[in-house]
This record gives sequence, C-alpha cells and structure tokens, in this order.
Amino acid sequence: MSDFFTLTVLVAVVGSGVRLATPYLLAGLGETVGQKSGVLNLGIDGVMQLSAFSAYFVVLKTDNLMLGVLAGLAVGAVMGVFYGVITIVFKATQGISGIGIFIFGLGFSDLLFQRLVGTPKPIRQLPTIEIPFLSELPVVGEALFQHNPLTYVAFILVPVTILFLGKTTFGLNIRAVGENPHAADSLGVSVERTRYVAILIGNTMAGLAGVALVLELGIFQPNLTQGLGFIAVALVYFGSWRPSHVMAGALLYGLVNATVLQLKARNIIPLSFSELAAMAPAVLTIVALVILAQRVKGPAALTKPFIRH
Amino acid sequence: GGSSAEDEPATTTVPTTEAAGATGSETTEPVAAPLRVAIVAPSAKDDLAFTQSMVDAVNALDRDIELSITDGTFVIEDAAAAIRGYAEDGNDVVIAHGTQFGASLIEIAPDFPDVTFLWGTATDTQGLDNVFAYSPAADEGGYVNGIVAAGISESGIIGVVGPLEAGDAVAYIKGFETGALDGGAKSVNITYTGSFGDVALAAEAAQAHLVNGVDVLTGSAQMVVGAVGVASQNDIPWFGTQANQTSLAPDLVVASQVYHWEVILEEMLSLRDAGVLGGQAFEINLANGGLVIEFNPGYDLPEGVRAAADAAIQGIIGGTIDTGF
Amino acid sequence: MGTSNTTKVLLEMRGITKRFPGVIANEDVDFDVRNGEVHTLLGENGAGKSTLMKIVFGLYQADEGEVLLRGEPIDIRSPSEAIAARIGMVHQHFMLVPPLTVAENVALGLSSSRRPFTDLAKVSTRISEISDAHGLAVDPSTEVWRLSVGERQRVEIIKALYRDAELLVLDEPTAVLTPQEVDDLFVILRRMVDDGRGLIFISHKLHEVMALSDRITVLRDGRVAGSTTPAEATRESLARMMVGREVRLTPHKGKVTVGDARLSIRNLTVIGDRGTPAVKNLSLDVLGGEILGIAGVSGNGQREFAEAVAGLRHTEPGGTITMDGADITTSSTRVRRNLGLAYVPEERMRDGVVAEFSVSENLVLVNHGSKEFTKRGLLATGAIRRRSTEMVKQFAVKTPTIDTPIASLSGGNIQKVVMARELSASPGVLLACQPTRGVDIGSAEYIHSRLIEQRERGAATLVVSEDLDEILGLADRIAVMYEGEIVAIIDSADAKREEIGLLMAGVLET
Amino acid sequence: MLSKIVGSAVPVLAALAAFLVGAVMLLVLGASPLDGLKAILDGAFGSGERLAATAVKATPLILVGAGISIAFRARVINIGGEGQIIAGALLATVVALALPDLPSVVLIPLVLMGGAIGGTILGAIPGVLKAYASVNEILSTIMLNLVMVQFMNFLLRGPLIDPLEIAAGTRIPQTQRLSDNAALPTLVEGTRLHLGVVVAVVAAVIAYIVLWRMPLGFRLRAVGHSPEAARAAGINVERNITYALAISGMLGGLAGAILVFGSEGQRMITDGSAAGFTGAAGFNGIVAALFGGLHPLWTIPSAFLFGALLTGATQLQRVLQIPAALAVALNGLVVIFVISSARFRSYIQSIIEKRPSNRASEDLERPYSKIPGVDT
Ligand SMILES: Nc1ncnc2c1ncn2[C@@H]1O[C@H](COP(=O)(O)OP(=O)(O)OP(=O)(O)O)[C@@H](O)[C@H]1O
Ligand SMILES: Nc1ncnc2c1ncn2[C@@H]1O[C@H](COP(=O)(O)OP(=O)(O)OP(=O)(O)O)[C@@H](O)[C@H]1O
Ligand SMILES: [Mg+2]
Ligand SMILES: [Mg+2]
Repeated sequence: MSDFFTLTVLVAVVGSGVRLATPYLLAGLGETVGQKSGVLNLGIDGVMQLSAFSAYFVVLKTDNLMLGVLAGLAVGAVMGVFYGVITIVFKATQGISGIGIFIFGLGFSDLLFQRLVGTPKPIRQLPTIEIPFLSELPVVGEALFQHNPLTYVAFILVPVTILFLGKTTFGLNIRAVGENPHAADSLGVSVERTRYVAILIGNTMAGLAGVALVLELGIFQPNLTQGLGFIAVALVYFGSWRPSHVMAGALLYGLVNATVLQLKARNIIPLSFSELAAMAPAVLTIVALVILAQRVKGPAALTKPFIRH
Repeated sequence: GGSSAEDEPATTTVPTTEAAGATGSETTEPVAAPLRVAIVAPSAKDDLAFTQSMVDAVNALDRDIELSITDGTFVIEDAAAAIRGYAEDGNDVVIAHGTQFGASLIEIAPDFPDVTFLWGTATDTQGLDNVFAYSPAADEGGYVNGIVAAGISESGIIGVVGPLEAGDAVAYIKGFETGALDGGAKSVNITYTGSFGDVALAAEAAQAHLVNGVDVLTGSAQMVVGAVGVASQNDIPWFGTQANQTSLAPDLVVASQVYHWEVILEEMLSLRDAGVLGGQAFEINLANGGLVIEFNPGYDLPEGVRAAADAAIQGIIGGTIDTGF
Repeated sequence: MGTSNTTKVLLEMRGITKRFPGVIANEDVDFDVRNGEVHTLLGENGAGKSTLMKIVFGLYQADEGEVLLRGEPIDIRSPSEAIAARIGMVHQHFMLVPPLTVAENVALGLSSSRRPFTDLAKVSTRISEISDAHGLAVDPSTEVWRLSVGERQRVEIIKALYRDAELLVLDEPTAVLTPQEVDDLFVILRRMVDDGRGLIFISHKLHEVMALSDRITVLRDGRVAGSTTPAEATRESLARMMVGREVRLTPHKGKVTVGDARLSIRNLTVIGDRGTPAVKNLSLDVLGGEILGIAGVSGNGQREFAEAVAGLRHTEPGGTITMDGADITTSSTRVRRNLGLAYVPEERMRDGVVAEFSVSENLVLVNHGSKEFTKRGLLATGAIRRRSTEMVKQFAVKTPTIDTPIASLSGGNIQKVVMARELSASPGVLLACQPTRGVDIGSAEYIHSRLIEQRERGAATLVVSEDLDEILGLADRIAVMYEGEIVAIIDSADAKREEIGLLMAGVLET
Repeated sequence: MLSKIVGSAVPVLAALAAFLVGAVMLLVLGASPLDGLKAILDGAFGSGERLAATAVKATPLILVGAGISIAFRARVINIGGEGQIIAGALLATVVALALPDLPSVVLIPLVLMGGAIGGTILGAIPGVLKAYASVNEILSTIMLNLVMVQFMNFLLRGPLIDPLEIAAGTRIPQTQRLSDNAALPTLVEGTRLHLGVVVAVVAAVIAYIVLWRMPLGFRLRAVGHSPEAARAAGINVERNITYALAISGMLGGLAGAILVFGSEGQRMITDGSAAGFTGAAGFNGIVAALFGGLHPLWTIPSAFLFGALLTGATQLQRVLQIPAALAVALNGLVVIFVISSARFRSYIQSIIEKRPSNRASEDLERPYSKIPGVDT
C-alpha cells in the first residue's frame, strides 16, 4: 500500500482519537477544577448520563440542538447544586457520595428513558464544522480541524482552564482552598463559596461532556457512558491536576482506542484477540503513569470537608 | 385493583397485568381464562432489536394473552429470580429470552412441571420436557443482506460492527460475510468492539471502517445504534437485523432481517394445548417465514440487486446455498 | 519600654464567654489593647488564648460579652470583616498555601484592579516596599514551600501589613523560630508598635514575654488569672500565676558517669526534600549517660538528620549509623526501635500521634504487636488497658479516660503521651526533637525531668531543639549544626549563649 | 447510650427520607407507593425462598463491603470490586475445571481459595502500584475493572468456553457446567440459601476481628489515619497499604467464586459487561459498607437491606411493570441521604455527650503521601 494510504489512515485515527477524547476531556477538565478546590466528585458519570438524556430528550422533542445543549448544561448545573449541598453543607464523605450520585444518575436516566422514550429514536447530530483555512492544511487539517463544535470547545477549554486556574483571582482562590482552606479562610476567602462554584463548574462541564457524547452519537441508550466518567476522573490523576496533562491523558486514551479499532477494522488484530486489544487503553494508562512516575502531590485538602477549628 | 394500569400513559403497547392481584382467579377455570405469558429479557422491550422482536411476536399472536414483561435484566441472577417468580405467579408460559438464562432455566424448569418454559436463543432443550428451545437462523438473513450489500457497494469493501464474537451475532455476521463475498465484495471487514452497550465505541468502529473505503455497513446487537448514526451522517447504506431498523435511518436502511417468532410461538402453544409442554427445539428461518427480509420502501434499490436478493432467499429455502455457518 | 505617647484603647473585650461542647474555653474575660503597645497573653495549653484571639479575628463568635474597636461596639463575624476593620492575625499554625508563591499567598483574598485576573506584579511591588520598610526580606516570586520557617513567619506578617493592619495578633509566632530570628522579629514588631499599631502577643517563652511586652495578662482555665507588667513581674511569678504553683524553670541535673558511645554516626549525608544535601558528611558519637543537644537555626538539616537516624529517610552511600555496635544504616524504623531506639518526632500531631486514635492506642502504637500486648494473635485488650492506665498515671497525663481521642488533649498532654510511650521501652538511644515546642511551662518542666532521668539510666539521649535555653539547660554537650554540618561540639559547662548563637548563624568558625 | 440510639436512628431516618423520594417517584410513574412497597417487601421477604434469594443477593455485598471497610479504614479507596470479583471467579473456575473430580470437601475449599487468591492478586496490583509507585488507586482500580471485563470476555469466549458451544456453533461465552463437587451445598432444601452466605458472614466477622482485634488491623487503621505517625512508630506503611488493598481484593475474589459456585447455572457466563456477571456488587458493596458505617459487622445487615432492595426491585418490575432502574436510582438516593446525614449524626451525638465533636472522623480519604512532607 502506498505511503499516502498510510497517511490517510493515520489522519483518520487521529481524527477519531480526538473525537473519542472529547467527552473525557470535558469531564476531566471539570473534575480538575473541582479537585483543585479540594472536592472529589466520583459521580460525574451519573451527571453525564442525566445531562446526556436531557439533551437527547430536548432535541428529540424540539429538534433544536441549541436547546439540547442548554438542557444538558442546566442539568449538570443542577447536579452541581446538589453535590454542593451534599459535600459542603452536609460535609458528606466525598468519595462515597459521588458513588451515590453515579448510581442515582445511572438509574434515573435509565428510568426516564424507558418511561419517556422507550424505543431509541435517532436525533439530529452536531454538525461538523470545518475551520476555514486550518481545515485545508495537509494532514492536520482533516485530523484536527474537521470536528463538531463541542470538540473545539473542549480543546479551547484547556488553555481557558489553565488561564482561569493560574491567572485569575478566582482561580487563585480555588487553588488556595484546595491546598489549605484554613489559610484562605483566614484571609476572608469564602471556602464554601469557592468550592461551591468549583463544583458547579465541574458538574456543568461533566454535563457538557454528556451532551457532547449524545449529540455526537445522535442516539441515547441506558448507561450510555459505560463508565466514561470514571475514566475521566482517573485521567485527572493521570494528568496530576494539570489541564494540559489531562488533555494528554484523554488523547492517549482516545488515540489508543482509535488505533485498536482501526487495527481491528483492517483485520490486523485477529478476532480472537479482540478483547485483549480492547484492554490496551486501560493498561497503557496505568503503565504510562508508572513510567512517567509523576510524584506530584494532589491538592492537600482534596476530599477533606472544611471545618473551622 | 387493576385501575393503576389503566392510568398509565400509552407509552407501551403491551397490555400489562398485575399478576399478584390476579391471585383470586384460579387457573382451574376451563374457558375464558387468557393464556398467561411472561417474558424475561436482557435488554429493553422496545430496543428495536432482540427483545422487541419477541414482544412484538407475542402481541402478534391471535390468542387471548395476558403478557407480563421483565426487561433490561442483564444480571443473570436477577433474570433467574424473575423467571422463577413468574412461574410461581402462575404464568402458563415463561419465555427466557436470552441465551445466558439457559443455565438458570435448567435449574428452575424441573420445579414447575406445569409451566412451559421457552428458551432462546438455544438449539436444544437440555433434555427438559417442559422447555422449548428456539433460535433464529440468523445466518440466512445475514447472507441475503450480504448479497444486497455487495450489490450496492461500489468500493466492494463492506464493514461490520459486532459486540462480542458470540451467539446470535456470530451467525448473522458469518452469513453476511459469506453472502457479501458471494455477491462479489472484495472484502468484509469485521470489528467486534467487545461490548454490547458501548454505543460510542460502536460509532467509532464504524468510523474506522469508513477510512478503509467501506461504503456499506451492517452490525448486530443493541449498541449498533451508534454505528447507524455514523452511517446516516455519512450517507452510508445500512443493513439491520433482529428488528426493522428503518426508523433509525429512514433513508439509509436498505433492508432488515426481522425475527417473526410468532411462527414458531404458535406451534409451541398448540403443542402445549395438546399437552406437550416442551422437549422440542424450534428455529425460525426463511423457509418457515420466521425470518423475513423487510426491504425499506424508502430506499431506492436497483432492480437487479433486488432480484439477486430474491434469488438468494429462494436458494437458501431450496437448500442450494450454503451460508457458510 | 517606650510606653504610650498615645493611650487610645484600640480594642476592648468585655465579659467574653465562649463555650464548646463540654468545654468553656473563655469565661468572662476582660481584655484590651492600646495603640502603641504590646499586650501579651500568657497561659498553659488549653487556657483559651487562641480561642479569645479567634473571636477577635471573626473565626469564632463569642457566646457572651462584647467587643469594642476604637471605642465602637463591633460584631466581627468573619475574617474578612476583621481584615476590613484593620485587624490582622498571625496564627499559631501557619496559614500559608505552600505550593503558591509568596505574592500569591499575599494576594489571596484581595480584590484586584485587573479583574478577573490577579495583579501579581503590583502585589510583588508592594511586598518589596513593605519588606524594605520593615526589614522583612523575602522574594515574592518564591513558592512558600521553599522558604525556611523564619521566612514563612515574615510572609505571615507581610500579609497583615499589606492589609494595613492596625491591630496585629501574633499567636505563638516564636514557637518555631531560632533565637536570632526571634531577635530580628522583635525588632520588627517593636517598630510596628512605634508606628502606633497595637499588638497582641502570645508565647510560652517567659524571657520573650519579658523582653517584648508592655503589659501581660495571664489566662488560666479560660479565666483571667491576673494582669501585670514586665517591670512588676519575674519569670517565676508569671509561671506561678499560669500554673497555680511553684515551677522550677531550669532543670536540675545530677552527676552521672558517661559510658561508651551507644550511637555512632559516620560520614552521614542525607538528601533533603529539595533534592540537595541537607546533611553533609556528618559524624557524631552519643555516649551512654549523656544528653547531647543539637542546636541550630531551623532548616540547617536537623530535621533530615533526625529522620535519617530514625530510619525515616534514606542516607547516601558511604555513611554509617551504628547503635550499640549494630550497623543500622539501612535498617527499617522497626528494626531500629527493636534494637532500643526511641524517637520523639518534632511534629507531634503529624508524626507523633495518630490523632483519631485514643490515648491508649497511641500509648501502644509502637509495640502493640509485642508479646506483652498480644495473646494468640489478638490484641490483649486487658493488658493494653492496664498498661495504659499505668502510663497515664506515671506521666501525669491529664485526660478524662484512656479511651479519649488524643486530639482532644492539650499539646502538653499529647507530648506527655508521646514521651510516656517512647520512654516506657527503656530505650538505649533516645532521639527527642523539639520536645517542648509549644508546650506550656508546667508540662515542659515535667518533660525535662523525664529526659534527665534517661540520662541517669545510662541511655544516650540526643535532643534536637531550636530553643537555646532548653539546650543549655539540658545538654551535657552541645553540637551546633549549620548548613548540614556540625560546626562545633561544646561542653555545656563551657558554653556561652552568645558564642553558640554566633555559631548557629554561621558567623563564627571554629 | 442515648447518643448511641440517636446515632443509629439518624441514618435510618435518612434512608427513610430517600425512600420517601422513591415513593414520590412511584407516584409520578403512576403506581401507588403502597403497592410498590408491598411488591418490594413481598419480593424480598415474601417467602422462605425469597428470603433466601435476598440473602444470596446480599452475599457478595457483604464480602465486598467487608473488604471496602478494611480498605477505607486504611484510607485506600478501592473502586476495583468489579474487577476483583471477576478475577476471583475466573481463578475459581479454572480450579474447578482443572480438578473436577476432587471430592466436595476438598474441592469447595479449593475453589473458594482460588477465588480469594484471584481477588488478592487483583487487589495487590493497585496496592503495590500505590505503595511503591505512587499510582493513585482510584485510577488503577478503575482501569483494572476495564481490563478484567475484557479478560473475562476473552477467556470465556476463547480458552474457557464450553466446547459444546463451539460444537453447536452458538458460541455463548460461558464455561461448561462446572463440577458439581464444587457446587456450594444448599442449606435449606427448596431454597437457594447456600453455603456461600455462611462463608460471607464468617468472612465479615473475621474482617471485624482483623480490623479491631488484631495487630494487623491496628496497623491498617493507624496507617489510614496517619501514615506519618504510623511510619515514625515503625509500621511499614507501604506494606500495609498493599495489605489493605489485597485483603479487600481477596474478599471481592471470594465473592466472585461464590457467585459462580452458588449460582443455579453452576458455570461462569458473561454478557460482555462486568455488571452482567457481578450484578454491580463491586459498587453496591461500597454502598453496603458505607451504610454499615465502614464496620464489617454492620455491613452484614446493611448488605441484607440492599440485597432486599435489589430482589424487591425485580418483583416491583414484575408486578407493577416499574422499570428496575427505579431501584437503582433509589439505591443512589439512599447512599446520598445516608452519607449526608453522617455529620449531622456526630453533631447530635456530640451535643448529647457534651463533648467536642470529633473533627477527624470524617477524614477517611486524606491522600497519602509517601515522602515525609516538607511543609507544615
Ligand atoms: N473548635 C473547637 N471545638 C471544641 N473545643 C475547642 C475548639 N477549639 C478549642 N477548643 C477547646 O477550648 C480550649 C481552649 O483552647 P485554645 O486553643 O484556645 O487554648 P490555647 O490557650 O490557645 O492553648 P495552646 O497554648 O495549646 O495553644 C481547649 O480545651 C480546647 O480543647
Ligand atoms: N509496628 C510494629 N510494632 C510492633 N510490632 C509489630 C509492628 N509491626 C509488626 N509487628 C509485629 O511483628 C510481627 C510480624 O507482623 P506482620 O507480619 O504484620 O509484620 P510485617 O512486617 O508487616 O509483615 P511480614 O510478616 O511480611 O514481615 C507480628 O508479631 C507483629 O505483631
Ligand atoms: Mg493556642
Ligand atoms: Mg509479617
């Protein structure tokens, strides 16, 4: 086969990896913001499912993508309010309440789907937007600049999150509250409010991740995410709380997945080894972390409820 | 009181009953008592696939039937509990609509000698005389779909998205592959994603096929809705199986192999009426009309291809075609 | 002391009562500060000093009583209200965010002119101005975790000055400082007072209190036990007022004959957290029956040295540690302990005790698995309880029961539990770091007497302390540590405070 | 005493509040909450057989929950229950396939041990990675779950598949019917109550003894509360972290073996997902442990309660045609409500006992730092 053909495949794999990475990235960035403020949210998978369903349902009923996106965002935000009440007002143990949110989201979105929709019906998908000029670049153009709008949003949110956390006053508050809430408190920074907003951002972004997933697929099914949210949480650890590294993790995960699929599609991986190949993304993520051996400590106050003493 | 059932919004086409509330009516009454049938199924009753095919079939029967459904029970132990529960509740027929429920059925069936259990998809009854086994010759419809797919493919490269290389999916995909190759396709690229539920992965698997010049797609199991989405976004014709999937992509679904279990259900129920509660295996296929290739009138299929499909159907029925499975 | 050219009362607290579930932390406390004075709060651990100050700073609300600021009644409900009222507080535990830079730490909570972005450039400039004006040298762009304890203290003060605090509360600011750093700090504080600010100072070190204060108020069990001035008081009278009995301030040491070296360290090099050698090629012998004091400014490798001896930190190849003849250079902490090493870590709340465990559990933390405390593979609860009760009595630990979570004890009593645990094993080598830091004088006296007992028992005792008085009072020999090396070993009989101070500062060479 | 009573009342009230929300959901779905409650109770406790089914359902939850209690006490978050269950089931299955003819008295302990070892291995991997390579255990356990699902699918579709499935061409990913000598004996004739239930209860009691009565548990708890203090006291923190995850995994693996050999089918089977085999016990076990206050003994009734909810849900679906997803959602709500009430509980207790509220008790999840810290 010609070199050109190989290149085409490569471009497609990258494009597919980027697409697959999108929901991980959105959810992972949101979780990064939340964890930076000291709040672990293991429930984002549940939030994603609820948001995905509401976006799906709204688009199904109105055929309006914008309304769907808004509905997904709104549900994410509402879940953020709940999670804030649980972890900040009631100071509940975060790891476990997150699992509660996950189970609730899984069950409730399934229930709503069965009651309100039943038979899967396709909805309009997000259009592919070709970025002028950039999309015409050889190789990278097709791989990177011919995606749906939410993919661009996800990747634009990487520098935005870096800037937000690193350079803004509120970002500073988030970082301080996640490391030493008592210090922040002693300077008049409201730990509660800061964490609340961070949780809201995190959940809303998880909601957006769910929206991105469902509007890319154009269809909903119970347990649509298949644990995607948990992997997103794992990627935050993988990326040591740095947005750019979380992006690298999401891309690694997406690209490995895409590569495996491509190898399968081209019958390079024998069918009998299908499942072994499907392990690759998870195994590589662990191996990468062991090899990179990042000894970066997480936010010191992560998972600790703030209680003045 | 059955009033709560009436209050339900009409989201479900299934007449439901409160089995527990019906304990007052003894099953000894000879006439007028409807046949009580229960289905336990792994996916949703309106999944446009495997489970829905059975629900539709029971509803299509020309009999007085009281149907209860427990769907979405992918946990095998839960399904076992539901099967046992339905048997205890006095249902006449309990349909264990999932291959994976067989192992449990073997334990449960002997405890309820008066109940007829249906187990599918399965090819033998494991020696139990109150169990009927049923299965689809999915390879037959696969073959026909394959012939048609090859007929409309320009590149001659055809993509298939499957879940695990197991069960029903294998038969369909194998038959499809044989049919496509017989129909002149250059290659049939098959991907098993490793999951029945991961819609996103199925979608990406379809995308991966497109890169390799695939211009026709098919697939089996409930996660293929993701792949159908990719097909419809890229104007790629799609072939369905298990149920009529035209509604998923009205312009692009060429044909669906549809399971009409009612053909064999009626046979089984007649046997039961005659006092034979089980012990036989049934198959739906093109010959007995249990498998039907439903062409989408909305898809403009060239005459020649349609003719080739009909020829294939006749060939399979006549035994002159080997689906390779 | 230059007392009031101004006599304006800056802060007045009247009849303050603050209760926690089961504890009355403050009861009917009257307290005031004027502009231009240092008013010191003195009291044993748990007397209620920090609580009273947290009320001033809006972290707690008083249950009863009123607060007047500049003559006006004020209800301070949060730190931000306190800051707005020009009250600043340097807390007992540093309120810093280690991964952030000095500038970021200072900027925290301030509103920015470049919203939504922080204006770190502007903050840095202001910090430099304040540094220059008050002699608080610190680099605004350094992350706080890189700073020495003394530098961190300066950042805390800069934070208050940046917010233009008129009333500054300093809760045990000197607990972790070296004598030189304390002297420097006092110069800075005095200058601030002379600017007309009011200062509330808390310390357990009586000579500091005598040196800095204009007025002194003593709290005991949440109540005011009395007020005085340095002119009227002596260290002994203050101690009596705090404790309610006579206290011996300098430990009494009997004569003992020293034995052989029980702990020998040769060519020890230890890499610190910053990746550079914190201990450099250090050699040292500690003899049976002696207390060897290690003096030094914090951050000169004492912590790394102690952790290396305890087996908590790797040492570089080439160095050796020998205990009673056994080479323990690469042994685990447990092996070292089994060979007779006892270790009192400097950060007792983090390294010394498991805060959530009961007093009893903490007392057997080290040897819970020993024959004495296990029976057929299970913990012998009865034996553990009996022994704990004994130890609590023997070490005069003030605790409601042996099942009380240790975190609810006062600092002094927690330290007593640690001492009880470490000493009950009759160690051959005792390594005690900052044994009385933050501990009130009553408890400190007691701990010192137990350390001296070890010496009489023939143990080799190594005391690492930044409190020069403590070292001078306890040690038979004093090793001065500077930049990871022992720069001098001095017999305590010949030791002069000034000379050691200069050695610690690296000014004097031997 | 009073405080104890009030203390245990609070989570129960919280759970009731969650059920109230569930009742509202039922109403919205057009079913009477009373009928729903009746269906759930009837499904869970309606007959000896159903009671037995509930106990069987609770069995893996007890085991996973007891393991979770141990892990969380040592402050390691084990989300790898699913993978550990699968690992245990696979190894137990291999044992039964290899030695089918051993008598029950030998084979049953052997398969259970196989399960335990399989789970131990899968728990020890994230343990070692966390202790010695600083790999966060949330990440590694989640990833290992994904790996184990695929590994299970691979084995059951390939090397371990029932030869009959190949012969018949049906290719159902399941093993052959495993040796009856390995089947866990039924305790009460006519019900599903089998030896596995007893094994789980005994394991939970042992977990309790380990945690509260043995030096090992003492060290695990010390490491959980304060790795620094534990280390300074001579406790090997890394090793104990590994132990915590390995033990937790061991109990999960045991649950896996019991799922296989206590099942009616007497074989291992996959539907391609983890939950198809585990019934999500790896997650629900966390819920049970939490509801039991991370106490292995309290985990037993708590697992029973959730087992009842799960078995009751099938009845709910069968009788009222309410999707079982409602029970899942309800499960989540119970977790949320109960965990939210925990603080309230200790607050109330502290008021009753007139003592400072225990500030540290909530702090189960503090990240563990390997290197002695630099800063205060
Ligand atoms: N948040 C709190 N909850 C309950 N009790 C508290 C709280 N804070 C302080 N206490 C109790 O109030 C009393 C006074 O504590 P405080 O910290 O004010 O003492 P202190 O004089 O500052 O002691 P030290 O010299 O050890 O710093 C102690 O008994 C303490 O245990
Ligand atoms: N920190 C400790 N303090 C006192 N005794 C301990 C300590 N750790 C372990 N022991 C005792 O040492 C013996 C070995 O215990 P254990 O097996 O748990 O130690 P380990 O070193 O963690 O494991 P291993 O057996 O693999 O060496 C037991 O008697 C135990 O009680
Ligand atoms: Mg204090
Ligand atoms: Mg051992």
